[in-house]
Amino acid sequence: MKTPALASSNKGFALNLTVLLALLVLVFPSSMDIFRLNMMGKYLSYAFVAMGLVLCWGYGGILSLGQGIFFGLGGYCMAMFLKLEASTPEYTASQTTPGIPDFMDWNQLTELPWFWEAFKSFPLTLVLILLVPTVFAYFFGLCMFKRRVGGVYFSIITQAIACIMTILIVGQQGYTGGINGITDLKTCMGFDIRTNGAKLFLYYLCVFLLVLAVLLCTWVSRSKAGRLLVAIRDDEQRVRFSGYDVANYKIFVLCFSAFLSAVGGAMFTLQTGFMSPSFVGIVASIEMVVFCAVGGRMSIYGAIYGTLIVSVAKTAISENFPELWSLLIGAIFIGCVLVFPKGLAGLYADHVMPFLSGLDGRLKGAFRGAREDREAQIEALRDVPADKVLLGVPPQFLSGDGMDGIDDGRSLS
Amino acid sequence: MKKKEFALEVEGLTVSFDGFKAVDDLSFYVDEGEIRVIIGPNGAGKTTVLDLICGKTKATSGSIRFRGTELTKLKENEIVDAGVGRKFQNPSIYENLTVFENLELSYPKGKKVFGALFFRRDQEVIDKVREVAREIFLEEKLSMKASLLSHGQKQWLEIGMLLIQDPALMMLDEPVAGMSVAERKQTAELLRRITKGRSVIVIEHDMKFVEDIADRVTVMHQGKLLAEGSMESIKKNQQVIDVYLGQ
Amino acid sequence: MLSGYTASELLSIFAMQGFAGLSLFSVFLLMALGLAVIFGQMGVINMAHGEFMILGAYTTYVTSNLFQAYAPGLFPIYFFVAVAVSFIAAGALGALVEWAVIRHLYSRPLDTLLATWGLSLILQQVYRSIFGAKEVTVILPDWMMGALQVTDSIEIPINGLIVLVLTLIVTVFMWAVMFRSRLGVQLRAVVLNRPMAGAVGINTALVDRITFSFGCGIAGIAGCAFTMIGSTGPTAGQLYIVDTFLVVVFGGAGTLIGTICSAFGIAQAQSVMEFFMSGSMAKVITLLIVVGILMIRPQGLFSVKVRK
Amino acid sequence: MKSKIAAKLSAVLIGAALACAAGQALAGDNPIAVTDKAVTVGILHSITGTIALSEAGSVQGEKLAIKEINKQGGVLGRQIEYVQEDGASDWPTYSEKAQKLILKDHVATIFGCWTSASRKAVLPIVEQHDNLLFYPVFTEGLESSPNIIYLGPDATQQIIAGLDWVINEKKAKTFYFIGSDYIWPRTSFKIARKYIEDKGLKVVGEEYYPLGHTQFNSVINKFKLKKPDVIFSTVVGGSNVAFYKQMKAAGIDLAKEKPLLLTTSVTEDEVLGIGGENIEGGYSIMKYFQSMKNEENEKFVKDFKAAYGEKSVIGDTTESAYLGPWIWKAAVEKAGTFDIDKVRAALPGIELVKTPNGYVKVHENHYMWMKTYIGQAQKDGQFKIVHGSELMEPNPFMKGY
Repeated sequence: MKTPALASSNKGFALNLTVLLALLVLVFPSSMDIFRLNMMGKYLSYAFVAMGLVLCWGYGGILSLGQGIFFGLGGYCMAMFLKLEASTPEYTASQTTPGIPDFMDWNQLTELPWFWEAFKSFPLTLVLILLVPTVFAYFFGLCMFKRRVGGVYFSIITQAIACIMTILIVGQQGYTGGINGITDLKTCMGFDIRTNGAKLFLYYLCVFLLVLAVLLCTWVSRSKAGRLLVAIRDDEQRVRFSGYDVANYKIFVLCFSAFLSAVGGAMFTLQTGFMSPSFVGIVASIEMVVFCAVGGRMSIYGAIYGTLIVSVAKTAISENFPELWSLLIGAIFIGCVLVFPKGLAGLYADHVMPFLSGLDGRLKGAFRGAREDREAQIEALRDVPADKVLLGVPPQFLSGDGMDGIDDGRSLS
Repeated sequence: MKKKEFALEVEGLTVSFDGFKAVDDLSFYVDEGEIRVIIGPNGAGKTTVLDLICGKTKATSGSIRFRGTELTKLKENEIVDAGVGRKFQNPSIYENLTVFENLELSYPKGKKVFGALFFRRDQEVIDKVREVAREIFLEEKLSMKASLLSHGQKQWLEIGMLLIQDPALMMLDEPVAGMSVAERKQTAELLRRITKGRSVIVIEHDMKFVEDIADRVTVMHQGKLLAEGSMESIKKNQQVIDVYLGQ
Repeated sequence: MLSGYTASELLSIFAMQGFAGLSLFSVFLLMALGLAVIFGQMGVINMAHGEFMILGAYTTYVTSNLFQAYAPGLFPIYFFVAVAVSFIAAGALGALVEWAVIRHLYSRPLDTLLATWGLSLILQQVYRSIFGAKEVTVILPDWMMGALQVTDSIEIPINGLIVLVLTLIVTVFMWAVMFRSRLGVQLRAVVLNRPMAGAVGINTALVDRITFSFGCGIAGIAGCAFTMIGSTGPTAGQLYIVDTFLVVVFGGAGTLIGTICSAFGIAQAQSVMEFFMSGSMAKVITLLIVVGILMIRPQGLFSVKVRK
Repeated sequence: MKSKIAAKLSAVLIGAALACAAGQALAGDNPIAVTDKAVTVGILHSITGTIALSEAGSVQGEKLAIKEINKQGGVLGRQIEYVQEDGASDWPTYSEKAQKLILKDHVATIFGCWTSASRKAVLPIVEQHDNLLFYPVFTEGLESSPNIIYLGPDATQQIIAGLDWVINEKKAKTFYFIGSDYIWPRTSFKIARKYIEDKGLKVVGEEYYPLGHTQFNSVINKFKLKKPDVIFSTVVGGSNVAFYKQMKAAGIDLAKEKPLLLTTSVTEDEVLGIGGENIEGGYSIMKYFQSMKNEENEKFVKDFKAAYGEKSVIGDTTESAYLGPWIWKAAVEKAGTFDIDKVRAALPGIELVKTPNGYVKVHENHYMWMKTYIGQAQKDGQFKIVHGSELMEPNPFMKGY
């Protein structure tokens, strides 16, 4: 039997998804020209990373400052395929060795390196886009979490790895395109990705994949594994003594976030027509954490809105006050951490939701019981020390957030 | 002569922290079905012994065998799988989850990552959780957040989380500390019920409580074994009186 | 690559290379000392550490200009004044930042990372607005430039020596403050048990502020020293941040001796490898070794096994 | 039940989306913003981030030229208005901002970019939308886009002039290469090595350090070990400062020319950061130095200082950037229209007889015919010109290398 709580959580889920879809599918395309829409699509590809971070950091407590690595690997895999397609012997006829990407020719390579061969095939490329970052995350996670490297240490090591990757990509320019990245991508399977029609298609493809990712994240976050991640974040040792191999869960969530990031990276490459090592670096990786923090680190939808809002703000400010944007963005970060530690999702849950449910409650009395229950819990929480509330999962913050299962859901009546 | 089969064999166990030996060449044996109480003054190394058995701390030397399995080489969760469960001194529960979820997480099913992803809350799980909750007097509180429980209730919840794992060796670190008199009584009853059919190690300071439940008592002092035997014999042991009981 | 040289030539190269490693060591250590306090002791992930260093560098720049304009006679010794002024300037900014931002975040270490990242963006822009986007040159008195001729073929850079000596002084100073002063005892008490420290009458808020500002002040000194060997520009601080964190983490957060040893190890490894392979690869391999060792010893080189 | 509603809703949404899509796809055709009174151009450089310090001068040069052109009555009777965007030292941002300038501001041309990477990011954009980019920096070549004008010297123009001079005048026999690790230094050294080895001389070392690297003691020790006649540096950005300061500190006095330092990456702008006393005596190869003695340059320096302060300096790239608007103006006037296709067709062969660096002419391949000069760094941050080449043809694809 469905309990009122469960029904309302599903209702919240449907509402959230509908609002998101309406925004992405209706509002944006009808109010923007193709250039702005393409930019939105680009930002949405960052949202994949932010969503991965919600699970990895918000739920699992693992703050990776190297998500750009996975984004970049996914993007590079896509870019390698597109670059090979763009490097036809006819188009590269003026090179010493026609038929290989231009930057290889500049670096005196005379044949395609072996690891590029796989990217001649589109199906294989798709597999590699998903596989390479995930497998990398798996081995990295294996090394780190089995050895119980955690917390701040993990964050700093991920930075070092991002640093290593950047130096390698920049240094091995004959194989990777170096600091320029892989540029001048033209077609994908014969379709010109630079036309307006293609950009529109890619935007919708991105939205479609994003919705799939939302569903996947919601499923993971509502599963027992999602609850375990929160438990691991709060008290890792305790979970071990409940008989769980904590490292495996951490590896899983890192791989999962890497997987999502890779999809984002590939979509980025398709929509912008190039990939650059600057995404693998530390700055990009931290920016993605900021997206997630602004949106609310426990909220899947928050991550998407956070990404869009910060990116749009950054673009708008830099277009209008090019000399001031870093001041304002910096102030937004600090303000966000100090004043809205729960991000947009927290703001919504604290101020908008109570208002809405007040309205709702007056209209229909049916769910009143459940709501009072929840408010009682909120009241009770007020007595808990502030840091507990911040670190923990206050119930009001969870509602309508796709993770109700953790705390108010499924009571047994 | 055939060596007697013990449930738990601790032999030559030593751990040193930066030169300080918290547990020093300790050996003791626990029978199947026995309730063993460890007593001793503060800093005697009692909690450290439990830490060593359940894998929280790694031994410097010595061995811990449980039903023939060497525990010192295993990870915490493997020790749990081997049938050793532990309740900590300070209630250690998932504060952000409900009582139901606390028990559910401890239920030994869906422990692997993919098991947990596809874990379904079926009737069997619900029944088992309810059964345990009834046992630990928390049936009414199933949907309450664990952080809102009283201190004593948290202790019970943790015992429940242990119980639902159905361990063959149960280790309880001061299970009645911080409880009211009424709660102590309830807890003693609870322990008597649930310790049936398993080996139990309890750390406790409440001598009345110890006398109530102990089969045998081990006294530790400065990381070493001071005395071992029935409560009666321990009470008469002059050394024990000097360092601990006589205060 | 070493064939075709005489033994004495090789000897002097090794001597100079040894000194190169030593001077890299002092650079790393100087960078890391401030962070060892802020991150190692207080647990604040200060991503703006590099910007505090650059504040020290800009302070030195301003000081040198002032001396040139108003007291050219004292110019040869302005550097000592600059060290003190840098310490004070960075420390003052540190105190301000602690008051405005950090003190609200002690219970949320990972959030300090985000807030200080924002701070670093702001500081960079402020530097850019005040000093311009271009790098500035800090003019050094003549006696600080050039090399010391030890033998015919061995030359030791003077500024390297100065950085080394400065590092030693700062290290000893810090050791004294942390382990021999009342502030140090109070700080360690606050770190170990904040409520208890408060209960026994330690003004924890004040201790926090002084400590944070002390760490920032040391970063300022580092920045001052770096004007001798590196560039002074709005974004120069970012170059150092990963290295600095790695040194502190590698040594084991919270131990001074660990920080020293890790700075020494990383510097020597990098310096030796740079001699035998390309700079890029040397950097990659050094980082990989550090990550590898951290995997084996997650708590860093020098961490104490404690009874929890 | 709820999910059915959601499904229906999404079906409606998708339908509506497709309708919007159809409308979107038909949009196209991008006019340029020219009125009777004004024409809009774009300026696209980093004013924030790590490259901002290098690009600051280019922005100044471009703005000064635009101001002067406007004062003279503009182009085809229109005043030039500019929209400035920040590339933020991030290549993807350059790409985005270039699109914005073209599609939103409908600029008639873009002056901008600095690093090769930023140019590579913008190249597909200007090609796709058929706009123009005037690029003010010396370059590795290896590229010749119909939509980009390369205002700075290409690698051959810089290197061959420089090498000829050290080999002939200074009798250099051995060379040590040190550069930042990216395409321009590597390409430069590829050319240089071929040229040197063809003459039977020797390259004794070649090293690359990551961008932003600040520790050069090890490589300085290698200089001491190998004792090359010439150290050839293409170190860029902040690394430059560390490199020269540490050389000086290690007792290598560049003024003694033992070894002699040759560089293609240091202009007056860089010396500002390095400090004149640290690079005093080193030789830089450029098409322009602030100290050039000619009427045009004296006026240019005077105007520049009047606009940006007495202390400001002008490097090669700043001057290239200053040339950009002038060359564009000449091309527009030759074409008689702002129409980009026609301007582009008019560009090859455009010559400016009197510029601060003398005669320049746009080549068919969109690079510039120019003379290259060798200047010796002085303590005051200026260069003393010691040698000037003949007019050199640009050779971006390095035929023969």
